[in-house]
Amino acid sequence: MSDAREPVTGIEAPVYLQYQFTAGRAPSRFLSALKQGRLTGQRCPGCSQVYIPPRGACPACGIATEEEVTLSNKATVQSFTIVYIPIPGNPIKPPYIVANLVPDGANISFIHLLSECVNEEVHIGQRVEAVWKPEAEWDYKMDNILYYKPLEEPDVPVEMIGKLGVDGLEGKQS
Amino acid sequence: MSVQARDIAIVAFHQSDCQASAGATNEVELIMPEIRAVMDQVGLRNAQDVDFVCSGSCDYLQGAAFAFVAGVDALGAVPPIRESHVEMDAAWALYESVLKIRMGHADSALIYGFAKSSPGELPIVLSQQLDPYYLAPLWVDTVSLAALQARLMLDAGKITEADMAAVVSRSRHNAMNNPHAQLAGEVSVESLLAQQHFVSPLRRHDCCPVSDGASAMIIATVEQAKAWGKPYAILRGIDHRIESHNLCTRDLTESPSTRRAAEAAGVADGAVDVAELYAPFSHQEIILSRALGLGEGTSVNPSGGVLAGNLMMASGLSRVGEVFQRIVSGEARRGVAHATSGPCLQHNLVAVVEAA
Amino acid sequence: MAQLAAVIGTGQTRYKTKRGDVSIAGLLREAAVNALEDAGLGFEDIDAVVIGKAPDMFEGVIMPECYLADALGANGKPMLRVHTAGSVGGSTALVAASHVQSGTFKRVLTVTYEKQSESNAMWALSTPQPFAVHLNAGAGGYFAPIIREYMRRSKAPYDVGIKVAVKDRLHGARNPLAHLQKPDITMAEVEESMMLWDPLRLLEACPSSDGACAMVIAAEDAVDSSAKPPAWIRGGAMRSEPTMYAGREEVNPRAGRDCAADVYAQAGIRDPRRELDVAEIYVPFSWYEPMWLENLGFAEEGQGWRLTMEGATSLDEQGDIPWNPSGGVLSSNPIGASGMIRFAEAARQVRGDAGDHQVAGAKLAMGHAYGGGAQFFSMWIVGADKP
Amino acid sequence: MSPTEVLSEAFELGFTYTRSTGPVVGRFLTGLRDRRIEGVRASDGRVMVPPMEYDPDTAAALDDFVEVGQQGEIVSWCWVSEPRKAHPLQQPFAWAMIRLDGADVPMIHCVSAASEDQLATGARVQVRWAEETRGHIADIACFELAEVAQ
Repeated sequence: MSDAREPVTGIEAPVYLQYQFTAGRAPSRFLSALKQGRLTGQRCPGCSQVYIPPRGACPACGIATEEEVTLSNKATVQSFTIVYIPIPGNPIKPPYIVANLVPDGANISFIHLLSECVNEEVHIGQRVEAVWKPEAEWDYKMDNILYYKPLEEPDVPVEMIGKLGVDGLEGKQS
Repeated sequence: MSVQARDIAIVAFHQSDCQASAGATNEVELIMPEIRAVMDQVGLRNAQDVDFVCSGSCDYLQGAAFAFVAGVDALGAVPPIRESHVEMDAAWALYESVLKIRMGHADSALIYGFAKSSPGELPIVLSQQLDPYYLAPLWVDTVSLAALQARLMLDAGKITEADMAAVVSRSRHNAMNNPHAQLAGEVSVESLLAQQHFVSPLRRHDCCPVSDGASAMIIATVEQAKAWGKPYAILRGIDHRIESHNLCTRDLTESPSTRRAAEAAGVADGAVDVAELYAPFSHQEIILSRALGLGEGTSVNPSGGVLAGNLMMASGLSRVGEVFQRIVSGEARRGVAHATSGPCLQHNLVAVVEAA
Repeated sequence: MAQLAAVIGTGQTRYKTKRGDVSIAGLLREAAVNALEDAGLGFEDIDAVVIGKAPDMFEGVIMPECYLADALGANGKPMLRVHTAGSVGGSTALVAASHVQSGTFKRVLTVTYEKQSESNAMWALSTPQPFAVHLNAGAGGYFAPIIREYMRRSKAPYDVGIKVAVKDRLHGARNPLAHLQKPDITMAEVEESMMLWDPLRLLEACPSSDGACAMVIAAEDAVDSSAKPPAWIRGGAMRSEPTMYAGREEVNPRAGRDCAADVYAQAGIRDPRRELDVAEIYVPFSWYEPMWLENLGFAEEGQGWRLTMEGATSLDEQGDIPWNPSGGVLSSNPIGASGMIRFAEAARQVRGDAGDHQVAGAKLAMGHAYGGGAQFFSMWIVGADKP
Repeated sequence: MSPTEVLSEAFELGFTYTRSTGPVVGRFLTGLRDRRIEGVRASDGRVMVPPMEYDPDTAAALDDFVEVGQQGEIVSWCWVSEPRKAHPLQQPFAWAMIRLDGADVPMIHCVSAASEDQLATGARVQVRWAEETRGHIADIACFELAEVAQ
């Protein structure tokens, strides 16, 4: 648009809107527990499956969830990707691993970073453990857990992923 | 158009309270109680027991993409269900569901709408539905546009400020019998007129409040409704029409699209006992009443209408639900419901509901 | 019961990274006018307009039907806006069809679009929210782990995705509207392209495009305006399931299987590979071809990749069931329109209207779209023969 | 449900969109940059400012441009006593429908005035150009009451 004789063919349209976000009841309980250093899920009264992060409903049954369950810091890699591109607004440097992780005691995976690992050695069924920030830095945030790191434990057979109790492979199934 | 091939029954309806802020309640938590309520009215388990589900919501109201995807978590959609969504008021989700039943792909449908409008500055958020080159960059808010429309009405002698206040007074009065209303009470026209202007010529009470909440409805073929054995009303006709996006080419003192939708829906085919009109601003109720040809015999907005509480994306569906409830309760035999979308009544839907 | 309906006109824009020469309305208009001309109709002949697109945040225009009414000649008519995530192009076509199949209208115009160059797709698909972890590295980051699980289960060779990427780009080179024009693409070029979300490389992912796609759908007694034969709608189905639930089968989602079973039953199809002549399937990431071959019943579970590697889905290898002869989503991806492009391309095939990417003698074709976390599905079957 | 803290946080949803205008909108904005106002003639002959790309009645593409005046008459208006942050003016102001001389269809823009009682339907207003025009609707900074009564 510097040349005044060139016709206008475009405009910039800054659309910036301000919102006050309030977390729902179930997410608020989840975040409050995280601030205390606990990872929690909610158990569906219908199908008994444990959800993380809890959203207040069992998506399969469509009924409200209420019962809070404390989950393990240990988890299993359900699957993962090695990401080579930066996330907008995130300081993590590529390549990094984003994994679908099922914490022991839960029946569903959530996404988090995997670190302190050799990227080429990460695999489905691998055991990992949460690495928390120092307690003084805990906030109402999932990134109180900085990342997960590999554990020296036997792999979980694929058919068992998502079915471990809170005590892991050694404990009873949920 | 009127419903010729398959008559459609409205079987259940419920809406949440209109709250100035739903606070710590997310979409799923807003929707679930309403869906539970309509399921219980019919005696159904969850969305598995209907043939089709359709919802209405708008991502920008709460500022998150894919709000409706979270809504699916409230349905019990395992095994998978037939489901669709309109980024419009759920009255249009009702319309889509009616077509599905008419074409024989469903005998029943669950419809719901929901929004948390309180997290943002709603009149400013909605300015971004205007022309993206000429108006949206100026951030012309929806209250101001309605005020321009009201001034046109006043200048043309089609209404007085007292007429507007009378609409508000009746809304607040009627809302005293509506447990879900946000604003209710006895207020005189004189006391309303004594209030200062907000965006002149509008006063604050001429504008609907911002409300959070949800509503849900179940419709079915008449055969299915009979099989369920619950009271139902007949959705006799439903139609909707849109107008130009250029507000200045429209005659804002009339609502030709409402008139057209009303003709197609068959509003004039019988007496109208009750009308629930989606008029977010007081003067718009007068425009709509005229466009629908309503007279003395019609009780307009017995719920208080949206001036008493406006569940964005659900208020249109709620208007249909309000008429349904008055018909099954025996209060009315025949009613008209109206929904609107866009600035200054740009897009209007009209439904005719009758006693079975 | 459902009235017969047929596609009597399709129209598309040229797909590009940025259509800097048109407004948003102008983009839709181009597709709409093309579809109307193809149908031998004008805006005045249309009874209702149905539009669809992905989230409003892509263009920052809220409920855009309000602004688009004039451009689509909708004033005084019903106008509806559908939004079902990435499947929206397909579900919009089905909603438009229901306007006719319900016996309510004679001729409906439907248009879907995305003008992705107005913003950034990665941003618009996962806008930041408080208290959330922002690890969403775009759609590829979401689907890559699911692809990895498919690779583990099926023991497919590593280069199946590369083969799909090449095949669909060679198809796209036959389609003058396709965004990516790569007639000389090779397996080596795809393999050497930058790894984005391991195991997905740059050339195994869809581009980000501006574009619009439109169709005119007409009732049985209104199909004669077009010079071309109608594409009869033989079946249409949608399915949704939650994004996440315990035990969800993410590689081979039940919603997709159920949706396919429904649409095949309507069209009387028992063996899709043999009975269908061509399919336009939503494959935004290369590996989704073998995955959907299985999900849609073209191959046994774990065997889909064999069809791909044998060339069964390739026009250039004279495959028996060409998939995405238009080049597919891997060649053009205006998200909100991508599903409808699949549906419209299926119609073009059975109308004998697909130019250099025509499958000879195609009589029965499938259009497919999916969205969200592969949880929303819409499909249709169109045929040259009246049902 | 056990009592929980209400977790609330402000956030901004924003993007600077890059819009291509197409020929009609582009021509109008080019005119604004040059401090000219162009409308378009609709199928029924009415002159519309800003120009619509497509006729509201016939859906025809429009391209018969007409330059119009920089003064006009207020057709409707409202007084914003408490401007919102997003509004173009932060002092109390009016939004108005303004029919420019030579146009038939009004346009919506803001009007700067000292107080509400200075404004009336039918009042004459004129464009106040932005100090720097760049090809944007805000090149018209606002309208203000016309200096010379007609």
